[in-house]
Amino acid sequence: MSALAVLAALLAGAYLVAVLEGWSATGRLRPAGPAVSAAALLGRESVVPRRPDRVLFEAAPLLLLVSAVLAAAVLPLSPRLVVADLATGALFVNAALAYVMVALLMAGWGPDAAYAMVAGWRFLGQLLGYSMPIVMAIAAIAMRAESLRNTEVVASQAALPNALYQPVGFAVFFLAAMCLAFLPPFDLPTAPGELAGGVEAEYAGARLAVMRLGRMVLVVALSAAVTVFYLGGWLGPALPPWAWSAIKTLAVAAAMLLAGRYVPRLREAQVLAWWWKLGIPLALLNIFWVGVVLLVAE
Amino acid sequence: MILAATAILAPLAAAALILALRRLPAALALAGTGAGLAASAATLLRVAGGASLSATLPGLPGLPLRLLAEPLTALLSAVVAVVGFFVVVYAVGYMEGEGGRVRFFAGMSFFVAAMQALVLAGDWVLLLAAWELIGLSSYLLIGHRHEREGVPQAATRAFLYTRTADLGLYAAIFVLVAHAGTSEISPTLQTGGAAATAAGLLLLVAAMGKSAQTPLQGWLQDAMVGPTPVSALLHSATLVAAGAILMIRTSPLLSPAVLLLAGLAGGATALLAGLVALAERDLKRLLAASTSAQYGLMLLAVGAGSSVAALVHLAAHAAIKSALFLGSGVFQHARGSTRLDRLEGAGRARPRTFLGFAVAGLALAGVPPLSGYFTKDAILAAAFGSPYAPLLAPLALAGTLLTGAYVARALGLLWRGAGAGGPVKGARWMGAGLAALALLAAALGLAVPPIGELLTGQELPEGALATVAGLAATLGGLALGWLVPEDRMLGPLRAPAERGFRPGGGLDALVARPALALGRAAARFDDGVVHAAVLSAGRAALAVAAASRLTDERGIDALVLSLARGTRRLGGRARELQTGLVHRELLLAAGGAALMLVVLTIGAAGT
Amino acid sequence: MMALYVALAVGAVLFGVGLYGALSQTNLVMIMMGVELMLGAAMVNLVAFWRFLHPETYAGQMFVLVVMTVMALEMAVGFGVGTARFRAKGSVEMEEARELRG
Amino acid sequence: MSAQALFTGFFGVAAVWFGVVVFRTSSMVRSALALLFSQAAIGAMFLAMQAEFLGVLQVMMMATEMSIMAIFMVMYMMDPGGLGEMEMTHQKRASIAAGALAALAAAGVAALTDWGPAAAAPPAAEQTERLGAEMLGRSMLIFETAGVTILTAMIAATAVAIERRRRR
Repeated sequence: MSALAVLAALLAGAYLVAVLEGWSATGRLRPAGPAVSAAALLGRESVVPRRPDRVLFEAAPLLLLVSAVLAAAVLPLSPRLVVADLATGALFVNAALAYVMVALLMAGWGPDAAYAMVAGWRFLGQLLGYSMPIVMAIAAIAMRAESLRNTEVVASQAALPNALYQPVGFAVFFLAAMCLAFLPPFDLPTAPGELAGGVEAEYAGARLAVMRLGRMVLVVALSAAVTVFYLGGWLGPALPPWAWSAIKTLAVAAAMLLAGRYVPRLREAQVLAWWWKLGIPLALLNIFWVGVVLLVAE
Repeated sequence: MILAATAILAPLAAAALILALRRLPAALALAGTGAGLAASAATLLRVAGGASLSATLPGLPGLPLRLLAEPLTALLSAVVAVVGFFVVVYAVGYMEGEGGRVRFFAGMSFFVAAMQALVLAGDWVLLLAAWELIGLSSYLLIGHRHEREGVPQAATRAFLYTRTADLGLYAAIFVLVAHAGTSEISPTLQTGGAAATAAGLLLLVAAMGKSAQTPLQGWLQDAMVGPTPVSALLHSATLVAAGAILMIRTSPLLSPAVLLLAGLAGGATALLAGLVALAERDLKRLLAASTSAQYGLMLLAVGAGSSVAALVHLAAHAAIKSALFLGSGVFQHARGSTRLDRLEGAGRARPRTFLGFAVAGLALAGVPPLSGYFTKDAILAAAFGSPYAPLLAPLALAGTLLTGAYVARALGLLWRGAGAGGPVKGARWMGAGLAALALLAAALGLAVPPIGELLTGQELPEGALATVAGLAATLGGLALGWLVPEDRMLGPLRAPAERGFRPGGGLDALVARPALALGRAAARFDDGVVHAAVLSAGRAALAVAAASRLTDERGIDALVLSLARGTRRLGGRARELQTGLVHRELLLAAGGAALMLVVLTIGAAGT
Repeated sequence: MMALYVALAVGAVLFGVGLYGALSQTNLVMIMMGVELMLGAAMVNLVAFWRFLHPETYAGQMFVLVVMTVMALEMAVGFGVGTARFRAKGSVEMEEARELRG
Repeated sequence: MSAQALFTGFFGVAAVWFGVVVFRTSSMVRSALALLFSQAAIGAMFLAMQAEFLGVLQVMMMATEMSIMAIFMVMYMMDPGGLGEMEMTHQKRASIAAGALAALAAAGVAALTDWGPAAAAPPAAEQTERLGAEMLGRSMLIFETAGVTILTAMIAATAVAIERRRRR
């Protein structure tokens, strides 16, 4: 039952995020926009490029969607509205999202096309930057909650949300999440205007629709992760728990989409340099900070 | 106990801050070492009555780290702190306008912190850690001007020498901890019997490496390529002193045989290094050789059974030698070199610096009433009073004589000759450091003997014969050095002394050459014996066959020939195994592993 | 108990496949893949033994972590050597690497 | 046959199948990705065997590790796409024999030994906690050693791989 409810919430969230993305790009709020685009995509022929690596080509959009859904499955919307409340949930989110990179790699290699391949390898490079800080940020979260279980992570923030408790970790995780969802300014794998859509370039029709859906679900899942890890999840006065989760998740998604619009796209080398020279030290500092606060508070 | 810990932590914090801020390195280093000085002085006052403070910090499971401030360690800590502080004061001037100041001052502070940790360590684990950190920081500081030619080699050489000898310390600690069941230092010193002898010998090796005793003395002179403040610190109170400190602290452990060995090694060093100092053509290298010699005298005192004499000499020598190095640094800045021929007359041009240098030098030689007189007197008396006096006393006297001679030679070279020299940058800071330490070198003599007695509860050895003989040797040496022209002083010994008696020992013979020889032997074994064995087996068989043909043309002929052919083919096969093809060798490795597994299983089943 | 036998059988077969790969491939990176498979088989066995025989001793899990570390090490060093080799010779084919010939 | 054995077996078969694919395909990227999925299936086996933390960790680490392997394959191979159907193997017979022998021996030992009764698994959260206690307690030295070793390997690998600068 709760699985169906979460799935419905996920789809609704993905739709709303698609609306938000359109708004952040064009400045116009068109509630029907995503539906129209989806219908158009599904109506079109799904062209297959010449000499693709068929297995990888077909599997990539599905893997992207599945990994995003799996990540969302362990994130609680309310104390009981969670598909699987794993004892290692916080780590599982990251494990599932690691396969986003694999999916993009497959989408890059599969069609046997230059732009797509460049974009796929680019994302691997981007991963080398963000993957370490994101795990370190999660480690600091788990330190405070004394558990990797996501419901306990939320419960640990009853007094003070983690965004205020460990602001450095919040910033690191937020930016890493943007990298992971390849949102601008970290949108190297799609790079509109430079690589003609990158990993998406060779996809069309229904396959492209699945890929777009996967990306939207990915953004929702990451926003939900930020909400659960740093903004106290369902906690909040007056409104029912699921409503707080929804509001916070959408707000995070809007913030992520908007933030990128005002920054030019970063080059690969810049992304790596920033993450390694600044991101990792900051993430370590955050762990240290949380450890000190925990020891002092005891 | 927090006070004693501050003595370590303050310089350490300074080093960390310097590296983090990368600004104001000199001020931070001054503040750190100054705070350390205050802390260790306070500690010394606190424990002066014979009290002892200790703290246990969490360390490895079952092996906590302990700090121990008792009179002995507190005194050593004070020596380190005083010298460290004034050397840093001096270095502020010395490093003015030079590059790499951040690295330099961070290294100096770290060095002082590591040395404080060493002297205040109450257990072997912490001592070992500090010992290694000293090695590391001295490597970094000696190699400070790593862009110059020969500097990296010298730093590596110093590191390797001391590291090699450090193996002795490791082994000794294993022996002691295994025997006593605790890592705390004081209980392990009660160890007796064969374990004590073994541990004592190993400790002696470690101390000889760090204190640059014959035959491991070569690295110290090469280490002179580091900046002069580094040399001053290295020689007076830190790296080199660590060896002597180790011997002084563990002297209750040492058995008579080890003591005799220590005394002989020290005496030999005092003699040989003194000769080297007499022959040196570079002021800093002369001082380095003299350091070896003075630590030789301390080891001799330990060997003679009077570690308190060694201790007071260590303290006095710390002040003296740092003052000498600081003076030589001023001359170096004035003339742009430390070669003695270029320094001629440098003293006359800078009389105040020369005064400080001369006071320290005369103190080193043992002229009353300067500090060196008292401490050297104590060492001589110890040597005369020891059961091995016939062996040790002449060595000690010779060392004293040579000390006087090379001090006089250095002073003479600096004073005679044309005086000139430009202004020196940062002279004020350098002068302050030099003045303070020279003052200490002069005055410490009045304070040291009573302090030594008070702190350790032992009597300083005394003896009229020793005093008279020592004074005679000192004055004779001074006269010799001042009056006898340089090139006639050493006679036939001059050439080997100039080479630093290197062929007699050193890293190259002890470490590098055996390793290289081993490698060569292995190579020879591989392409000589293995191949040759395979081939010569075939060849031998052929020879046998040929011989047998002579005796029996037909019958056995074919048999022998086929045997020879078979042997040769077998040899060829054996060679083919080494194809250099990774997959073949992997297959062999897998087969070997399988075979090993079978053998082990059978072995396990059999038991 | 059945599950233990299943896991051990899987471990055995995986090890065999990995050994075959390490021995039969001509390319350095492919050889590394075979080694990784063998290490994976070792991990399967370790987890199975921990789970079904000694779940109270966490040294078993600890050992799995160490094996994961070893895998990462193997990758790092292997690729380091591979890169150096590629720079020098333009290929990582192991049949061309005969410098160790006796 | 219990559900646990069934799941373990299912993921085990998947791991073996992907493991075989690694050496059957001539496309290097496919081969790296097959290894990835083989290792991920091993992680799923851990999950089936109730070692949750290790399973998740395995699944997470292998994704990155094997993707990096893929890019190195593409960098160093003449024909990463496997379009030329190049022969990439040697000493096939010996390898098959060695692999089969090893597998048979290991499986034989496993089948012939009496392992005794199976124990019950502790809950997942407790496992993570106890593993952490083990890591920071009894096995700390081992773990620290592993950490230092990996750092050394990183530096060494970089040093080996970095391009030699010409001396001035």
